Amino acid sequence: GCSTGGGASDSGSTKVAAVIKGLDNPFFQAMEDGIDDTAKADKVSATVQAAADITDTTGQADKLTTLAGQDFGCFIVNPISGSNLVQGLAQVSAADKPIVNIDQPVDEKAAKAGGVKIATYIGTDNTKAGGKAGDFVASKVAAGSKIAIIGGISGDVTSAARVDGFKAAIDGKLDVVQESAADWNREKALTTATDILAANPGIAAFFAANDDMGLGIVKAVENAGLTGKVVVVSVDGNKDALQSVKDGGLSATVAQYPYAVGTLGVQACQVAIQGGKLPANVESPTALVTPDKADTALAKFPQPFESFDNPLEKLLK
Amino acid sequence: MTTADLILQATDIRKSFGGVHALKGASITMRRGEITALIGDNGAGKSTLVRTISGIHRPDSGTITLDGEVVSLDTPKAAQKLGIETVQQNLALVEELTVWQNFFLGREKTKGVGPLRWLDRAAMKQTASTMLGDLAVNVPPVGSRVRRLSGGQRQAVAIARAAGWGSKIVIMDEPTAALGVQETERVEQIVRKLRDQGVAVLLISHNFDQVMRLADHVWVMRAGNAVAERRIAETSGDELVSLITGAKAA
Amino acid sequence: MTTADLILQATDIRKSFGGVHALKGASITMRRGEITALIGDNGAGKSTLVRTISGIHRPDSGTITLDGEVVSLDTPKAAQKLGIETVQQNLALVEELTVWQNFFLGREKTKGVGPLRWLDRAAMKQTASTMLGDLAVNVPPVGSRVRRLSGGQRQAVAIARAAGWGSKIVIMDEPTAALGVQETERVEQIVRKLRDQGVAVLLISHNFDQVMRLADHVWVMRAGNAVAERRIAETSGDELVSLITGAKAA
Amino acid sequence: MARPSAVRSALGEARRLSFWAENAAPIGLLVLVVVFAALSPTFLSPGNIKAMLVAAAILVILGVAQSFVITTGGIDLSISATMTVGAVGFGLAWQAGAGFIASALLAIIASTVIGVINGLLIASGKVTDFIATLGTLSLATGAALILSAGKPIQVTSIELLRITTGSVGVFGYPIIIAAVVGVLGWFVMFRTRFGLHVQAVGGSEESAVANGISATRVRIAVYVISAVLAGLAALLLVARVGAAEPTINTSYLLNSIAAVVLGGVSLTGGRAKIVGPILGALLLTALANGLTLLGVSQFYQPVAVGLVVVLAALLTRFQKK
Amino acid sequence: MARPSAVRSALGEARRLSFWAENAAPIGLLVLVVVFAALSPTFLSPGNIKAMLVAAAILVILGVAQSFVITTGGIDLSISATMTVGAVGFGLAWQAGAGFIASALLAIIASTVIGVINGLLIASGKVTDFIATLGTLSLATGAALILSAGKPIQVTSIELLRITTGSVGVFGYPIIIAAVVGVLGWFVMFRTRFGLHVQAVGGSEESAVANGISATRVRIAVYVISAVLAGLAALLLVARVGAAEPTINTSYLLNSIAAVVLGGVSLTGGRAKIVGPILGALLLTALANGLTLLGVSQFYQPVAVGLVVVLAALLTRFQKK
Ligand SMILES: Nc1ncnc2c1ncn2[C@@H]1O[C@H](COP(=O)(O)OP(=O)(O)OP(=O)(O)O)[C@@H](O)[C@H]1O
Ligand SMILES: Nc1ncnc2c1ncn2[C@@H]1O[C@H](COP(=O)(O)OP(=O)(O)OP(=O)(O)O)[C@@H](O)[C@H]1O
Ligand SMILES: [Mg+2]
Ligand SMILES: [Mg+2]
Repeated sequence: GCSTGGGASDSGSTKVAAVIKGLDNPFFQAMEDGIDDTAKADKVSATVQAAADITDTTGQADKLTTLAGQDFGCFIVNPISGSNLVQGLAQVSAADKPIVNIDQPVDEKAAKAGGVKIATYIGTDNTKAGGKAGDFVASKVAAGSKIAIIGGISGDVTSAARVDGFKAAIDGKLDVVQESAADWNREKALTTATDILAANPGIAAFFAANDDMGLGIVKAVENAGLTGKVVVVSVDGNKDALQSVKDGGLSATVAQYPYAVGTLGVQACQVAIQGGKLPANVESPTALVTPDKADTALAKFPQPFESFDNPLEKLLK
Repeated sequence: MTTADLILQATDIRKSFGGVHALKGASITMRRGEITALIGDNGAGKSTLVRTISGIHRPDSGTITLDGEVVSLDTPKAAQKLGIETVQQNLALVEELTVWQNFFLGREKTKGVGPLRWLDRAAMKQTASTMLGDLAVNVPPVGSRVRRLSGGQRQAVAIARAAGWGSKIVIMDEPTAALGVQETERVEQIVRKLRDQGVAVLLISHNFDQVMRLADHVWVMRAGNAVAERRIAETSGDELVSLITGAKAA
Repeated sequence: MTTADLILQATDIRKSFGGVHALKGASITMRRGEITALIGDNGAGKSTLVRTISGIHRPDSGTITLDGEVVSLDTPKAAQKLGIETVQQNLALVEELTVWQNFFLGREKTKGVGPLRWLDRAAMKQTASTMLGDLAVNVPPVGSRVRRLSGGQRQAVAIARAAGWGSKIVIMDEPTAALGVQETERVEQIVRKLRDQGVAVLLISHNFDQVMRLADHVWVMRAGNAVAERRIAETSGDELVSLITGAKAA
Repeated sequence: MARPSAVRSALGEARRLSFWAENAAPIGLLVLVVVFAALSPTFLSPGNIKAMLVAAAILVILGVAQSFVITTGGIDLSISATMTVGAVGFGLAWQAGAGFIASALLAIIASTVIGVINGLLIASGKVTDFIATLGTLSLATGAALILSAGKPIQVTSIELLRITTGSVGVFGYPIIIAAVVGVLGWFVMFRTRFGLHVQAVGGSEESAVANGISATRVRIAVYVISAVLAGLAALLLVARVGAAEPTINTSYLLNSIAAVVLGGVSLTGGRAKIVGPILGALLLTALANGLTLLGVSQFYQPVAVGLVVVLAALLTRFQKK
Repeated sequence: MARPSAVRSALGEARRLSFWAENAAPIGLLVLVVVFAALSPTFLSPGNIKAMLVAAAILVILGVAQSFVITTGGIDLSISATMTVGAVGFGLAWQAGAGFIASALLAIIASTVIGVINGLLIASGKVTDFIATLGTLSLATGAALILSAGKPIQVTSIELLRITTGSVGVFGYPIIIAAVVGVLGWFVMFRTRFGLHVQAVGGSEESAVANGISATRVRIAVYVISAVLAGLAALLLVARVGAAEPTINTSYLLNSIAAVVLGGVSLTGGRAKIVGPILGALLLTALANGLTLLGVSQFYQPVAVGLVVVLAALLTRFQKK
């Protein structure tokens, strides 16, 4: 559906463009759903484009520059890295269109250098999310226990932030015996976790940088007959992960509500288009989903299961 | 002579490769139990003509008649089934395979029941070894890879293969070009033996002595056409040369 | 005859490929302004010997003396620099390149200044066209790709290339094996012309008539050794055959 | 007198080098096992051996598949995407309520479709193997995403669970399945007409055709074989992770090629090996396992894999021709 | 009388088919442009053209690099990993306070090291191109991670900013740099001895060597050229993303090969093209751009790329030999 109804002039367009990370991951699909559903509900036209995969920095930049030349009233961006979209965003800012930055923050220095003005940043701090997972693990296992960490693709920013947050939270309390990378992939995480379990029989907990890898680890733990004896925590809050928490597989997942992030992004764009003033930061909810909360979380999925304070609703006319 | 004597008639064969007209309506005949030679300058179209008869090239137009019936030689397999065996100018050996594997390539012996069949390796090695022993001077072991054979040894393998299948027609494209004296002598013996067994042999050769020595009949090609035919008994090397060059009209 | 007459002496050359002893201490000599023939059965080691002289194979042991000086022929380039040109049995043409590009391969003419040099295409096409015209019957256009040439045309290109560089020694490995009458005649003319210009020619051939017709001197190889040499004037085809087969001792 | 002995020792050296080259995969595997066993006590524990073998199963099957293709001088770059399509096919059928057998059949059919496309493009369309499978790699990637709407499909089948958990001694069912594939692959390659024709087409297509072999059929067949085996591997993959995921695991592609190369097969085609690639797959798995056991930083793991591949390739050079 | 005209028309057809095949890249590009221009008014706007050209610059440079390698019958699978090493080299030098020129030099030197390794492995070590560069792909991946400790290095250099933003008309500086690379590449390939030797080695190494060409040197040289150009592309990459990132952007590898193939170059080597691969790179970029403009779902984009590659390859079949 390509309605050109309202957009006669640049400034008058109410269409929203969104450029997010790879759609081959349920996390970003939920984000897209959030954008699409909210746009539909609020009768805003929204175009979503995604990078080919999590390493496609320039492809994502190309997609943004392609959209930047078009008749959109507001841009929602979830950059793969801190600066890969700056060039396209500079173009957007030059045309004086609002930019809503979600999930992954645009690097401040780079933004300044490129003359990029970010209207608002909506997202969960990945470091904090990792921290929540860390606190949970620390509360679950005896101090000084041996634990392992499985990250995403080596060198990935989001993975690094989550892992760093996790490590900071358990620093001095637990002993990280191994840190590996499993490329965000369930099967690789399964293989790696199997190996780690073999090498360190006494391991008490695993932290995975996303749910998919977390589910792989759960399977490895299960294969080793250690279900219930090894704590497995991951980040994202995908549906499969919530189910696994409920079924006693994953011990917990830190839900980041990508759907809510998408919703907030569209709402922020609406506010901006209407000329409203946006707060510099909107903290989207995150929540630790433990087995006792899993049912509620599943029932409400993809919406947040705990109510949170949405500053944007008040601003929407 | 009647047409009943003719085992093979290729009529008005045309074949182009992109813009190159390799055959411009060439017609030749071969007779039962005779050695027919095909001579002509480089690029005259000899190999191309022979390749249409052995099923490798499909002619653009023209017909091929075998034993009086028009046949369709679309694939090498079809030609083999009709009893036409060829020693290609490039020998058509697979270097990475062993001698016996090359020998039986495309018509392997198998054993087993129903659809579950496997190679009868022992039998094939045995047969290949025997058939090769009849021909070559330094017989390579049948288990060695063709890659390791000398040019002459390869030629021997290719000829022994073509001669070994009890066929009606054996085509040889310059079979002795790379051979030494002794090997050449053996090949000529085989060619004669094939004729004596009633096989029609088509021999491409640049060696006039050989043609005069072996052939019964000769066709001369020039620039994509078969321009003349002669009984060997009624011609001379000099005449053939002038036919090839066009100094003498057909 | 003194050793001063000898332009090339290859002494006690050995060369093995894995377990195959292709040369077992072969020695040959070539004289200034003569055509030296090298004959022998398939696999006797002729091509291998020639390839050590043209710098393609490095011998395992043995020395090569050129004009009385021991030389090291490690690369084809080195051999060319010393004035040794070769027509390989496989012709050494690059099919995807044009005739003129093949002609000048490895010694292209360039123009330009200092390190900024580019190909002098016009000059090379011109030269190649002229040199080829001297030799071939159906001269292919120098701009056409070698892929499109017939076997004979390719041979003509390769021979014209080797003959064209004013060298001391030209080696030809079965240069007329794939050629027609007219082309063979032309090649033999060229070989004679080269000799008359004082070039020493080394000719490998399985064709005794050709050897008797062209050569001044002949070396016979058998199983990796040079077993005999003869002045052509003092031998006969029959003697050569018996030397090759080993029926007659050297 | 000095000569012959020098010559003989030089020959011995050559013989020894070519010996190493011919056996790069088993020797490499042995060296790895000895080194890792010395460094980590767990490496040779039955539990770890079992885990390694199970982890190797998919790669073994893909290695055999790739070996058939590479023997014809081709390459199947779409192999891991084909596996993904198979997995998604299984997941969709399972989700739609089909039973295990029906879903498994659908998985293999879905993969086979890609194989047939490859085969037709390469054999009938005369497209280079590399390009055709590069194209189908893209196509299959898109197809898997579209079919699954980009979402993993959770699969909890008792049959798959049995495959994952069952074992005979240290040999889990997956590696037993892979072993059966290996034995069958060896038999087909070296003891049947078809296998000989695969080698002939790889060695010289022109000569094979001149001898009445249909190179077209042989080529189509190897890509179909590759795809069917990828479909079988997809079942093991779904069983292993308990879900059908639409993402492409590129490392399976690269590792399947690396396994074949470690196994001493030349990419130019014509010379077949089956045992070599299987050992190559085991070697790669053991390498990853050992490095993880030793806690080597993730950053160094690609370096180790790269070194092993390069060293093996350098050794292959000394193989007898 | 009917014959000749039928023959003539058949010939005309063939001539036409081979015409399409020879010009697959320009024709494909034209078709894409017409289709997208019809469907989206923005497609041919100066802004979008400029954006497309800038986006194409890196791929054009990598396409030229890959074309040199493929002409020798090789392939450089490490090309995007080499680019990443270059980027990391730049980032580290910049971080350490080196100026732009020094950092740029270091980037190119870092890339060149990978190229030299490739060249030595392939030319001196006689390792197959595919395997050697598969190995260095792993090695370079690891090296980039180790050097950068796995973290992206933010780079805000005025020079790089100028490269990103500067333009002459619709031609941004990156595409101008790429065009210069293209012209130089064409000249070197078709007007110098070296270029002729590259084609000769690709056509027949044995014949080239017999004519005194050092195939070893030529092979080393093309891999070094490929790596140097990858280093140059790394500068554009760092300029574009504003950071030196240690992750490998695999799509550049596949797209650089696809561009060369779309450009009508055969992977068997021996026949060189430079303009074709450049047009191929533009085509791939225009395709991604157009699909984005039309709002086609991400899932369908690999399918579109796959189809284009396969169609182009099918057409190439009708090229004149
Ligand atoms: N596959 C092909 N593609 C293009 N042209 C070809 C092909 N095969 C043969 N030709 C051309 O057809 C013509 C006839 O070639 P052919 O090989 O039949 O000659 P020939 O008589 O066998 O010559 P020779 O004695 O040199 O072997 C030549 O001009 C050759 O270049
Ligand atoms: N590159 C090689 N690798 C292995 N063996 C080789 C190689 N080149 C030659 N040989 C072997 O060396 C021996 C001599 O071969 P060579 O080609 O020199 O013989 P020739 O006298 O030229 O024979 P022909 O008359 O058939 O051309 C043969 O047994 C051959 O198989
Ligand atoms: Mg011929
Ligand atoms: Mg020879």
